[in-house]
Amino acid sequence: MTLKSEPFVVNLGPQHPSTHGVFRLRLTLDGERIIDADMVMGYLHRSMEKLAEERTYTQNIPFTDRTDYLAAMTGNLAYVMAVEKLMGIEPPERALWLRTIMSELQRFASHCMAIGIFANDCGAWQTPVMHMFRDREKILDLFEMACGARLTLNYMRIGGVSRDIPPEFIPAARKLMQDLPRRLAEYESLLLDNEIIVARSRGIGVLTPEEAMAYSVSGPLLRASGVAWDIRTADPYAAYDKVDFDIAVGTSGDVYDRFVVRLAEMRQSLRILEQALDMMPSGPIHARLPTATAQPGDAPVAPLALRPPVGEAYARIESPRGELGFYLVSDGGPAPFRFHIRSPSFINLSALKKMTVGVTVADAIVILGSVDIVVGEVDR
Amino acid sequence: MDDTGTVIAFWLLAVITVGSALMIVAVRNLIHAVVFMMVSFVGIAGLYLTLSADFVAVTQVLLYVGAISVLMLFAIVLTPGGSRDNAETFLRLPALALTVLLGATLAYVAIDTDWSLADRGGFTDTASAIGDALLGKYVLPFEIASVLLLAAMIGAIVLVRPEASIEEAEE
Amino acid sequence: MTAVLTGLDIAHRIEEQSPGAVADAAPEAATIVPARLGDVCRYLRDDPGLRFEFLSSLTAVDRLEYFEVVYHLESLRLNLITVIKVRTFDRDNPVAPSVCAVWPGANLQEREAYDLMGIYFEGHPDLRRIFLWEGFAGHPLRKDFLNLPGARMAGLERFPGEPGGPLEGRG
Amino acid sequence: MTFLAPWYDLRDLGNAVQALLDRIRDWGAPDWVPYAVSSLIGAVGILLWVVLSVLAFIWIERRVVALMQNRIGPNRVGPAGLLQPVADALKLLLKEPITPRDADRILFWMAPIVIFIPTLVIFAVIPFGGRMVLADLNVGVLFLIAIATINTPAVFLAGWSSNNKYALLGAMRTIAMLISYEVVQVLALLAVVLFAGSMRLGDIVAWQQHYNVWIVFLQPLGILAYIISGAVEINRSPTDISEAESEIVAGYHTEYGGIKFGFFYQAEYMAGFAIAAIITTLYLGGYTAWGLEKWVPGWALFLGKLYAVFFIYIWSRGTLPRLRIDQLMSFAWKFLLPLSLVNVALVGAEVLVWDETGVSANVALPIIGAVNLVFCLVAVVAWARLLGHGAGRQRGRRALLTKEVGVIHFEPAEGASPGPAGIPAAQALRRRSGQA
Repeated sequence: MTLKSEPFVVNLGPQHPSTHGVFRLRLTLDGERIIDADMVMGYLHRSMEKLAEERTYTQNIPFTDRTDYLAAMTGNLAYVMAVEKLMGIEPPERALWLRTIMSELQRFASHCMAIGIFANDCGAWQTPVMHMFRDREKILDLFEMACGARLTLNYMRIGGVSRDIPPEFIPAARKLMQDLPRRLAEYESLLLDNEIIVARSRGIGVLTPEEAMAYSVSGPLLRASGVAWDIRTADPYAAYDKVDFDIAVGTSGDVYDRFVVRLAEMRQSLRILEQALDMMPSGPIHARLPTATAQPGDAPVAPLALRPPVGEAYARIESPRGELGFYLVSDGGPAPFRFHIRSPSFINLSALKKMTVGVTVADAIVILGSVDIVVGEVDR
Repeated sequence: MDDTGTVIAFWLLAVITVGSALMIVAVRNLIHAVVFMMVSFVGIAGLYLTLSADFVAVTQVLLYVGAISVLMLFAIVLTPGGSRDNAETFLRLPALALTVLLGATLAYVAIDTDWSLADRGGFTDTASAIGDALLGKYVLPFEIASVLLLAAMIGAIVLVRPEASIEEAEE
Repeated sequence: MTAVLTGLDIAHRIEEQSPGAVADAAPEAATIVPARLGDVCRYLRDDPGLRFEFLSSLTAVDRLEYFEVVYHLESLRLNLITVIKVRTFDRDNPVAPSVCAVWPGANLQEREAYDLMGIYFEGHPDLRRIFLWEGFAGHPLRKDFLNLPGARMAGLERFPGEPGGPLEGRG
Repeated sequence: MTFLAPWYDLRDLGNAVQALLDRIRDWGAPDWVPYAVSSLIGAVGILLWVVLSVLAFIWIERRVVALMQNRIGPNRVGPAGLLQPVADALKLLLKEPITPRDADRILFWMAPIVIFIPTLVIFAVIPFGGRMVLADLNVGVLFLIAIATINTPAVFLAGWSSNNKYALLGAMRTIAMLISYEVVQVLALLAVVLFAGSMRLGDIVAWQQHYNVWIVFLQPLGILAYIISGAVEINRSPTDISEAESEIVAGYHTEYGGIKFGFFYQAEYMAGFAIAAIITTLYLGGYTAWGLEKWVPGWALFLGKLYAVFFIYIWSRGTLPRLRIDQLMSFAWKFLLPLSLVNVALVGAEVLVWDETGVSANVALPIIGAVNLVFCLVAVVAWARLLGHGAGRQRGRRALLTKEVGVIHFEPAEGASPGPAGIPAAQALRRRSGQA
């Protein structure tokens, strides 16, 4: 004789404290144990891919801020790289370095959020989040200095960046580089060695490397499963081939390792930033773009817009959440014929069901926190 | 029943206890029935207090309100399938007969007994007296009861263990 | 540095392994015959010289005359990247084979393509709409979704939920 | 007993009340009048104190936690935000009382009250000062436990009557937890009762005063167990799983708003004060402090200790993450319960030996204290090791750093088991459902 209780469906979300936005997880529970998990999304679907088909290539850059709004820089970067690939534009050296610096600052800021919110999901009542916000805030200050915005940055441009950094940027960044390693050490000792966090996250949501690859999981999740894969090293873009850094890899593929990998990546980001601040050359920040001319018979949309040649391009970068790719198809017109975002948040969720079935509700929340989704990017 | 306060308290508690006991069988919702049962238990605890049995009263609240009714709530919520109602049953008539019989017996006993009042004395500390009695004079029944409860507990655990782990244990 | 296997390279390899599987080869991608997609994908995944275990991106493109499903494959172990495509010409009822059995990560992406582009993936375990609700009229990423100024094809007259549109009042 | 202290001797507010009662008696009022008046004064006094303390501590907690979190905390309403709790209370009072359509209306309304009353009643037996106790029952300790158990069905009623799944989950969690930790609580208190030889709280404080020792020094394990189970009872992190915000929104009071929520909120703080008051009385010498009570009002000492104990809970809330329910349950049943049982047996033996040999307290108590301290340390460490929580094993890992792309470094963590860890039945269940 076994005790069997009635299955019990619980909706986590769309309005729920820890679904990181308007994501909904429909769990079928047997007691506290999850026997089925179904993801319901689309609450933040803005049909960006359709909208982008009606706008010029340059007008589409702000959309990429609003997918992963916690890492707008990397969103911008992946998109402009795709357009550059389509058109064969080489940005100047200084622009590449600026892109590297901004991407790494963004990665640090985004991981701050990821780790803080993850600790919150573990039940730490706001304290880690507030501490992480302190550092993120400093980085946002740097962004504000560079481009005037803090969240939706719209900084990258096709062929370069929108503007050069002001002279006070480098000293401010250097000062921050001096503070952050100490903070990181503090976070590592407070969070990674925390008995309760270890108990809550170790051995939970394990993905083997084979599973991780099969489920197309990327970014810190893939690396936590032990696959040393980082597009910055594997397929260097911007100025990553000129800096020295390591890929942080976990060994057991559990929630705890994802957390460990993110913290280690923050250290590597600091390493890259220090080198980049030293090595940044002077020079132009924007490549000359081919002059566009209006074609007779076109719709009256931005006559001087860029018109990439017919073709298609896929550019991918390592965003804080994983492989962020833009697939653009051009028919030679001023707007993309097809604009597809390979968003890591969305695709990382593929493995969520695999990870959550069989664990308890509390674990599911922690696992969802470790995937680190941004609903703007999931739903696009 | 010497002073008016106690008399008032007695009647109040008696009404509460008996009234909620009636409601237990009257209400349709099982959870409500358990709630009334808790009220009834608290009433009984109050009755004990009027009898200067403070230890028993507190234990009544602790065990019956805090533990047994919670157990019943648990059982009701965890039982799948079965309707949660205090439904009608075909045993109504036999139950009625049995109740009448029981009531008659109790009434007979109550009327027949020679209720001589014992000398009440002052309000004494009953806890230590009960403790002495349980671990002194009545230690054997006390221990037998503990063994019985232990056996019941182990039996319950064995019953709800999934078969797989029993098979493993046997292997 | 990632080695890019162009469509011609990969078409050559596939043709060696399973002749007749490649419908068309262009520098950017090799187009596979839909019926052979499962075999080809399994070969690409399992071949020790390719090991495309990672389906980076799956999406669909409305090329006006036909629909194209685009698969970006990565080999993490060997650091390779390639693109294959499948075409389907039926505008009313486009069907493509599902690759969920080969790469479980295709599950959500195929649902997305089904939702927004209306391509039915045969063999998908759970093909439902993902971002839009069940019952939404049309598939918005198709070029004929709405008759907008400058649109490339004739489509719906109004938005699905608008007065006069399909699904009036349900949007 | 003779009460020679004048009414203005504020070291014990009981003096003033006594003077008033004497005056009433002198006027020739019947016996029940002073009785009723003293009860009224006590009840109103306790209620006032509790409400004011809760209001104050809402502000203190928010400011303290804000300090821990690099924030300022409430600072807009009134000087330094002091009136924030008042504003919040007013807001709760003025909000529309919403009852969910499918809720069980009567129970839904009853639950906040049923939760509120027992927590308030607990203060009746707490001695705030030598004669500042509303009802010094001779089964005081048992009364505390009995009243605290009423919480359990009340929480269940709140969760069940809301007809909300989060609420029901929260209620089930609460019950499972409260039942488990009540056992630990009882055992911890039992050890104290064994020392003092009485269940009357006044006697226990008097015992500590007489021997000039706080029971905390004799019972380090007891206070540890009690503080932890107290945290469970009042839903403070790391044991706040019954209203785990990130999991089940607000647990059993998810559906409550307005003043009904206010009742829960207030009751939660009051329960916190009650736990702190019990710890203060039983372990920290209550209103005494090694003779200091002659100079400082006893009730001030008591409140000072109470607030200090309550601060521990504020502190833990600001710093600790939450445990999972099965971890908490196994902590209660596998860790605290065996240790508490052994602890009770040890204390029993000590008291018996002390009684039999008749050694003077000056010799016996230091020995007992030392033995129990050593036992506490050894038992906690050894038992934790035995259960597999060694010092080295739980140390955090660090990431591996590499430059080679595409290489796989994977070694599953030892003892990795998703889900309810270490419960064989649960593992077997998982295996079975995996086969099915």
